[in-house]
Amino acid sequence: MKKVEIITRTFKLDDVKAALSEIGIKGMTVSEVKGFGRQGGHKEVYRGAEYQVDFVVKVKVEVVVEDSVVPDVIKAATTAARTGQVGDGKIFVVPVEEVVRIRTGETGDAAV
Amino acid sequence: MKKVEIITRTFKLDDVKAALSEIGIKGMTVSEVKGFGRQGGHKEVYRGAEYQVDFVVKVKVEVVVEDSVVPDVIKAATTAARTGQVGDGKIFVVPVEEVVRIRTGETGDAAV
Amino acid sequence: MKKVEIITRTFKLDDVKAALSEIGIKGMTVSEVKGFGRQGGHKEVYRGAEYQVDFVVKVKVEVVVEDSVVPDVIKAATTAARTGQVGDGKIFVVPVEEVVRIRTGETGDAAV
Amino acid sequence: MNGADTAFVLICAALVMFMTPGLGLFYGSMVRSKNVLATIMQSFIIVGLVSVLWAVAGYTLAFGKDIGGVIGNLDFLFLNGVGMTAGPYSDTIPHLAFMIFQCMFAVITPALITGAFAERMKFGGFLVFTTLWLFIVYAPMAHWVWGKGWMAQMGALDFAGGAVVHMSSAAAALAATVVMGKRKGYGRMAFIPHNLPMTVLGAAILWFGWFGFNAGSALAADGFAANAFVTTHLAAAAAALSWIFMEWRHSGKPTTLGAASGAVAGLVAITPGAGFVTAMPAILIGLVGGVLCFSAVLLKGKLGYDDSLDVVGVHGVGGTWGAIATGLFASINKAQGLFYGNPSQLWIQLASVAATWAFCFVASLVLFKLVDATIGLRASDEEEDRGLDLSQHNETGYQA
Amino acid sequence: MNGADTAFVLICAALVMFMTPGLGLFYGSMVRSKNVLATIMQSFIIVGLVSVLWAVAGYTLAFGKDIGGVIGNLDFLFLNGVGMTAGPYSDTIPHLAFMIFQCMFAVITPALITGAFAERMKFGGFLVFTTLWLFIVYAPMAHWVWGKGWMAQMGALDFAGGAVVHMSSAAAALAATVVMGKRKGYGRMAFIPHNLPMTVLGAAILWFGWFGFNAGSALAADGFAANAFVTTHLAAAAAALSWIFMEWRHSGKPTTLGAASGAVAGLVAITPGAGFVTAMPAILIGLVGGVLCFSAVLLKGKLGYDDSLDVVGVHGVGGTWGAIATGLFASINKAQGLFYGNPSQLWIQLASVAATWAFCFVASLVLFKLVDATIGLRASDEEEDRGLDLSQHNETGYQA
Amino acid sequence: MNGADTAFVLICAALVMFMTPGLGLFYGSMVRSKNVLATIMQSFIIVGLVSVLWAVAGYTLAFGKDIGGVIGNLDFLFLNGVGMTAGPYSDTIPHLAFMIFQCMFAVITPALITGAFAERMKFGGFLVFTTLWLFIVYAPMAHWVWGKGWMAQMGALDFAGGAVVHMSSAAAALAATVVMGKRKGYGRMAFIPHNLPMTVLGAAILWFGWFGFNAGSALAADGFAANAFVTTHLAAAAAALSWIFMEWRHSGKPTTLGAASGAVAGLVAITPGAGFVTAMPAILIGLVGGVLCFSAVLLKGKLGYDDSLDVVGVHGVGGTWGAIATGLFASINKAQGLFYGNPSQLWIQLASVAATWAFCFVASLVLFKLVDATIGLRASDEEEDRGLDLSQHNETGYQA
Ligand SMILES: Nc1ncnc2c1ncn2[C@@H]1O[C@H](COP(=O)(O)OP(=O)(O)O)[C@@H](O)[C@H]1O
Ligand SMILES: Nc1ncnc2c1ncn2[C@@H]1O[C@H](COP(=O)(O)OP(=O)(O)O)[C@@H](O)[C@H]1O
Ligand SMILES: Nc1ncnc2c1ncn2[C@@H]1O[C@H](COP(=O)(O)OP(=O)(O)O)[C@@H](O)[C@H]1O
Repeated sequence: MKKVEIITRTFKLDDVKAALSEIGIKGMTVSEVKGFGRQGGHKEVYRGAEYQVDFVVKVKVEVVVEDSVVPDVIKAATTAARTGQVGDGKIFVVPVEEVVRIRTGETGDAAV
Repeated sequence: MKKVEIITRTFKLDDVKAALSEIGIKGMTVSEVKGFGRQGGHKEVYRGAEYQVDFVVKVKVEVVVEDSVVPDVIKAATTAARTGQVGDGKIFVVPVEEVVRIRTGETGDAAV
Repeated sequence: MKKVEIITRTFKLDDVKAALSEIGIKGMTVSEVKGFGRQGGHKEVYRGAEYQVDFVVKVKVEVVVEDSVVPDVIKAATTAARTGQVGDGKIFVVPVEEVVRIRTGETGDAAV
Repeated sequence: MNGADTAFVLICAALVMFMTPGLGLFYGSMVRSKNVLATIMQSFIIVGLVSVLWAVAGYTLAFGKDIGGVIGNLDFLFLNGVGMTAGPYSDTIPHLAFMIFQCMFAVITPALITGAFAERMKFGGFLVFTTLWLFIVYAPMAHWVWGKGWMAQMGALDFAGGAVVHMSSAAAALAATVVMGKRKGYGRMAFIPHNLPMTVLGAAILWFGWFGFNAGSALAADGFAANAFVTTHLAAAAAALSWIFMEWRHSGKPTTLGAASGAVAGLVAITPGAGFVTAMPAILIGLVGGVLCFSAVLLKGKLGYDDSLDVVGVHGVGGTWGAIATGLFASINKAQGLFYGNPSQLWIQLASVAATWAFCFVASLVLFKLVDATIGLRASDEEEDRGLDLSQHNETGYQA
Repeated sequence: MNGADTAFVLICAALVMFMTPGLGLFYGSMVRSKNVLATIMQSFIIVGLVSVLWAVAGYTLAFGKDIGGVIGNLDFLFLNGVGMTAGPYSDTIPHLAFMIFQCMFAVITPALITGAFAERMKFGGFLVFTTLWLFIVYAPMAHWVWGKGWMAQMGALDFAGGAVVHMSSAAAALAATVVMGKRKGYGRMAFIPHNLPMTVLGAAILWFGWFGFNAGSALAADGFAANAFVTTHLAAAAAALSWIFMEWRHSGKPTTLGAASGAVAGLVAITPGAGFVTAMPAILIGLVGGVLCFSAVLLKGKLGYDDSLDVVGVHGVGGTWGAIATGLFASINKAQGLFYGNPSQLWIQLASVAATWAFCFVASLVLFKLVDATIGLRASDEEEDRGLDLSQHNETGYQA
Repeated sequence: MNGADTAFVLICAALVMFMTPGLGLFYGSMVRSKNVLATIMQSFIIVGLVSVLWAVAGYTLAFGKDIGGVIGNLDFLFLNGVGMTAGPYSDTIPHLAFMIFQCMFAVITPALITGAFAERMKFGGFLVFTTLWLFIVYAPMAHWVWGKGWMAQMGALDFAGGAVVHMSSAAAALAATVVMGKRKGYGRMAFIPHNLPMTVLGAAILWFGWFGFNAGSALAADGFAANAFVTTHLAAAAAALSWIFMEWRHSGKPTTLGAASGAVAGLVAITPGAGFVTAMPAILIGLVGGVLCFSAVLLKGKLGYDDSLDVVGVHGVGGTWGAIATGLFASINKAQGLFYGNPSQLWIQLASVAATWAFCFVASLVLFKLVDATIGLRASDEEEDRGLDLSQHNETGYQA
C-alpha cells in the first residue's frame, strides 16, 4: 500500500476529487496547508508597514491505495491539477505498511 | 519506528487521546482534516442554491512509536474511536527512519 | 528521497524557513497542528467552569529532499527551532518513493 | 401629544429592537460553532414571529381594557383603534408608539428563554412553543403588571420588566431544562464559547439597547428618564466589576466573558427598579447583582442541570434580586421601599416575585410538555452531533 | 423650528449613516473570504466619497430650486446658504439637518449596487462609476421625487425611497451584470457565504437603521412618524417569516440567511409606502414581499445572470412591489390608493416605476460601458483568483 | 427644562457609551488573535470601572464648583445634589443627564490609551493606572476646559474634547511607550491585524457614536447641534478619502484599514472645532487630518517606538491639528479664528495645546513609573508569548 500525497492549488480540489473518483478511488483525506516554493508570495500592507508573505495557501490530498493503482492516481491527479503555471504543486508517494478500517477492524486492501 | 496515523471523528479525539495515554504514549500531533469516503456528505442551501458538500470534518492523530508498540496503538485507537457507523475512519502505519527531539538533539527511541 | 517532518513552535516558523532556505531548500509545506506532549497544556475558565486544554498549537513543516541532504536539514532545523524549553518539538524522517512536479510531470530529484 | 416624548420613545423602541438580534449574537457566540446559526436564528426569527403575533392579538390581550385584573379585552385586535393619536397609556405619545415600544419587550422576552435550550432544540417545536408562550404566559404577565392587572393593582413595582421580562423568561428556562434534559456530553465534554469577541459585541448591543429599555420606560424625555438612564448604566458598570472580582477570587483570574456576563446581570438587576431608585443604591444593586448571579452560575455546575447559557442564573436570579431591591431602595415619587420607611412595599414585591415564578414556571412546563408530546422539542442524537446549523437549517456558520 | 423634530431627524440621520457600513458587513459576509474586505470597503468608502460629493454639488442638484421639473439649480453649491435655520423643505428643522439626513440616503443608494458586482470589480473603476452615477442618476432621481421634480408633480408616492433608493440601485445592478458578466466559475463552483453570523449582524444593523430611514422621513416626531415606524417593523417581521416558509416548502428547511434576507426584503417593500399605509396592510406588504423576493432570487439561478448578492431580486423586486402596493393600500392623509377608492394612484405608481427602471437602467448601462472602455471595470482573471482583498488592497481579512 | 434637549442628550449619551466597546472591537481586531480578548477587555471593563469612579468622585472633581481654576470642589461627591432638575451647566436638561453624558467621555478617554500598550500590559497594573489617571489627569483636564477652569477662562476652544479626550490620551500613550518599551519581536516579526472586518465594525460604531459625542456636545437639539453633526460627518468622510489616497501614492494600493483609520482620524480632527466651524472648513480639516495622521503613523515606523495601535499618530496628531484648525477656522457665534479676523484665538489654542501635552505627558509618565515600580505594568516574556488572553484571563478568543 502507498500513500499518495498531492499538494496543489485550493481551487483545484474539486477537480482532483472528481478525477480520483473517476478512477475508482473511494476515500481520501484533505487538509489545508501553506506552501513555500518557486511561486513566491505576496505583499501585504497595514498602516504603511509592508510585510512579505512567503506562504501561499494550498491543499493537501492524501490517498492511500494499493501499489498497483499508484500510477493511475498520479496520472489522474496530475492531469486534473495542472494549470502549467508555477505553483501547481507536487505529488509524493510514501510507503504504507498497514491499513485498518476502524469501524470493522478490517486490514490491508479491504480497509481502504 | 513507525508513524501511526489515525483519521477519525472529531468528537472522538478526547477518547483516543485518553486511550493512547493509557498505554503509555507520551506525545502525539493532531490536525483538523476533511474526509471523503463512504459516509457521504450533506446538503447546504444558500438563498435557494443547493450545494452538495462531500467533505466531512475529521481529525488526524499522528503518533510516532517504536515498532513493537504499533499493535497496541492500533488496538487502543480502534477501540476508542469505533462507533460502528460508517465514517469511523482509518488507521495507516508508515515507516519512520529517524526521529530527533529538537530540544536535546536525542535521536531514535529516546526522542519520542 | 526523504520527507523530513519538523513539528515545532509556531513562532519559530520564520526562523526554520530561513535556516532551510539558507542551505538551499527551495520548497516546503506547512500546516497548523496541535501537539500533545510533555509540555503540558493550560487551563481555561468560562463562567466558572474550568477546562484543562492539553493541546498546544504547533506548526508542522514538511520538506522532501534527496537522501544526502537529510542531515543538513535536521541540523538546520534543530538549530533554528531550539529554545531549550520543553515543547521544542520533534523531527521525523519518512521515506519517499516517488516525487512528481505537477506542472511539468518531472519526477525524482528534478521535481523537488 | 408631545414631540419630545414621541421622539424619545420611538428612538428607544429602535434601541430595544436592536437588542434581540444582539442577544442572538451574544447567545450564538457562546455555543459551539456548529450551533451558532441555529442559536442566532432563534432570536432573529422571534423578532419576526412575535412582532406579527403582537400586532394581531398579543397587544390587545396585554393592553386591552382590563377584564377582572386578569387579561385585556379584544378592543385592539389587529391594532384596531391603535392610531396616531394618544392612547390610554400615555397622553403625550401616539398610541402606536406605545404599542411598538411594548412590542419590542414582547419580542425580547421569549428570545431570552432560548439560552436555556440552546444546542438541542428543534426549530419547529421552538416556533410553536414560542407562539403559545407569548399568548399564555407573556401577555397575561404584561397585563398584570403594566396593563392595569392585579399585580399593578396591588401596587407591585416593576419599572421595566423584572417580573414581566426576566423572571418570566427564567422560569420558562428552568422548565425547559426540566423537560428537555442535558445536552449530549454535558459534564463530560468541554462546552466552550466559540467566539468571545462576538460575545462582547452582543453584550455591548444589549447594554446600548438597555438605555432604550429602561429610560424609555419612563415614556417621556424628562428627569425621570434621565434618572433611569443613570441607574441603568451604573448598575451595569458595578456588576461587571463585582462579577470579575468574584472570578478573580474564585479561580485566580478575571475574564472577559465574566465582564460581559456581569454587565448583563447588572442590567437585569436594575430593570425593575431603574426608575424608582437613585444612583448610589443602583451601584449597590449592581454590585450585589454581580455577586449573586456569579454564584448562581457556579451553583449550576454543582446542581448539574443544563441551562446552556445561564438564563436562570442571570435573568432569574438577577431579576428576583432586582425586584426585592426595589422593595428596599425605592425612593422616587410615590415609590418608597423599606429603607425609606415603607416595609409593606417589600412584602408586595415578594408576593409578586413568588406569583411570577410560580405561574410562569408551571405554565411553561405545561407548554413544553405539550409541544414535546405533539410535534417534539428535542433534536435527535444524530442531529445534535452534526450540529443544529446543518440539521435544522442546512447551513454552516463559517467557511474557511 | 422645533427641538423635538430636530432631535428626531438628527438621531435618525445617525441611524441611517450606520446602515451603510452595516450593509458592507452584510454584503462582505456573503462573499468568499478572499473578497471580504474589498466588498466591505466599497460600502465604507462610499460613506466618505459620496458625503463629500454630496456637500459639494450633489445636494444642490437634487434639492436646489427646481429647473423645469428635471434638476435642482446651483443655489446650494458647496452648501452655500444651507444653514442652522430652517430651509425650504421643512419649517421645523435646521436646513443642515435636512441636508445631512438626505446625504445618508445618497450614501447608501450606490452602496446597494455593490452587491451586484461583488467579487470582480476593480477599485478604481468602482470609484469613478460611483461618482458619475451619483450626479447623473441619483441626484436627478432624488430631485424628481423629493425635490419637487416631475414625479412629485405628477403625484407619485415614494415615502422613503422605493424608486429613489431601491429601484434605482437595482436597475444599476442589472446593468452591471449585463456589462460585467459572471464571476469566474459561476454555476460550476460553490459560492457560499463565508460568515453568516456577520450576515445577521449586518441585517440587524440595517433593520435598526431603517427606523431612521423610514420614520425619519416624516421629518417630524409625530404620529405620522410613529406609523411609519410601526409599518416598517411589521413588514420586515412579516417578510422574514414568509421568506423562510417559502424555503421550508421549497428545500425542506428554513435558513438563517433566509430570515435575514426576508427581513431586508420586507424593509425594502415597505419603504415607498411606510408613511402612507397602516399596520395591517404593512404586514401584507411584507408577507407578499418575502414571497416575491424569494421567488426572484430562485429565478436568478435559472436565468443564469450573476447578480452576486441579489440586488435585483431583493431591492428591485421588493422596491417595485412596494411602489405598486402603495398605489393599492395608501390610506393616510391625502395619499389614497386603489383599495381606498383612488385607482388613479395605482396608474401613477406604475408610471413612476416604469420611468424609474427605464431611466436608471439605461443611464447606468451607459456609465458602466463608459468606465469599462476607459479605466476598466473588471479585475483580471488572476486578480479574481487571488481574491480582491490582496489584489486591490494588499490586505487579508483574517489571520489565524 | 426642555424635553427635546433632554431626549437628545440622553440618546447621545447612549451613542457615546456604545463607542467604548466599539473601540474595544476596533483595537482588539488589530492585535494578534492571542491578545484579542485582553485588548477588548480593557475597553469593556473601563466602562465598568470609570463609570463607578466617576459617580463617586470623578464628576465632582471635574464639574464641582471651581476652586482657583484648577479643580472642582466636592459638592457633588457621590452625586450628591445631582438630580432630576437642571444643573449648573445647562438650564434645559436634568443635571443627571449632563453628568451621565460627561461620564461617557470620561470612560472613553482612558480606553483610547489602551491602544498604545496593547499586547503587553498586565491587567492588574492597567486597572490601577486607569484609576489614578482618571483622578489625576482626566478630571483636572475636564475641569480646566469644560468645568470653568483656567483653560476655559483664557478662552480656549475645545468643543467636544480635542484636548480633554484626544491629546490627553495620546500624551499618556506616548508616556506608555517610553515606560513600557516595545513588544517582543517588534520590528522583526509581523504584527498584522487578525480580523479586519471587525476593524470596520469597530470604526463604524465609533463613527455612529461620534454623532452623539460631537452633536450631543451642543447640549441642545438645535441648529448648533445640526452644524456639529454635519461637520463631524464631513470631516470623517474627507479624512477617509485623503488617508487612502496617501496610501495609494505611497504603496500602490488603498486599504480598508486605511479607510477605517482615516475616518477615525477625521473624527478626531474635527472634535475640538465641530461646533465652531462650518461645513467646508470641516472638509478641509478632515482632508488635512487624514494626511497628517497617515504621515505620523508612517513616521512611527521610522522612529521605532512601539505605540501598538497608533494612539499618538491618530489621536495625538489629529487632536492637535484639530485644536489648531479651530483657531484658524472658527466662525460661529463668538468663536472666531484667525481666518475670521481673530489671530489671538490661534495663540490661545497653541497655548492650550502645549499645556495639555506637557501636563498630560508628565503626569502620565509619573503614574506609569509609579505603577511599574509597585505592582508592575508589563506582562512577563512567557505571558506575552502565550498571549494575554490565556495569561491574563484564562480564555481564548476563538474556537474552531
Ligand atoms: N521540497 C518540497 N517539499 C515539500 N513541499 C514542497 C517542496 N517543494 C514544493 N513544495 C510544495 O509545492 C508547492 C508548489 O511549489 P512551487 O515551487 O511553488 O511550484 P511548482 O510545484 O510549480 O514547482 C509549494 O507551495 C509547496 O507547498
Ligand atoms: N483511501 C483513503 N485514503 C485516505 N483517507 C481515506 C481513505 N478512505 C477513507 N479515508 C478517510 O477515512 C474517513 C472515513 O472513511 P469512510 O469511507 O467514510 O468510512 P469508514 O472508515 O467507516 O469506511 C474518510 O472521511 C477519509 O478521511
Ligand atoms: N510520539 C510522538 N508522535 C508524534 N508527535 C509527537 C510525539 N511526541 C511529541 N510529539 C509532538 O512534539 C511536540 C513537542 O513534544 P513535547 O513532549 O511537548 O516536548 P519536547 O519535544 O521538548 O520533548 C508535541 O506537542 C507533539 O506535537
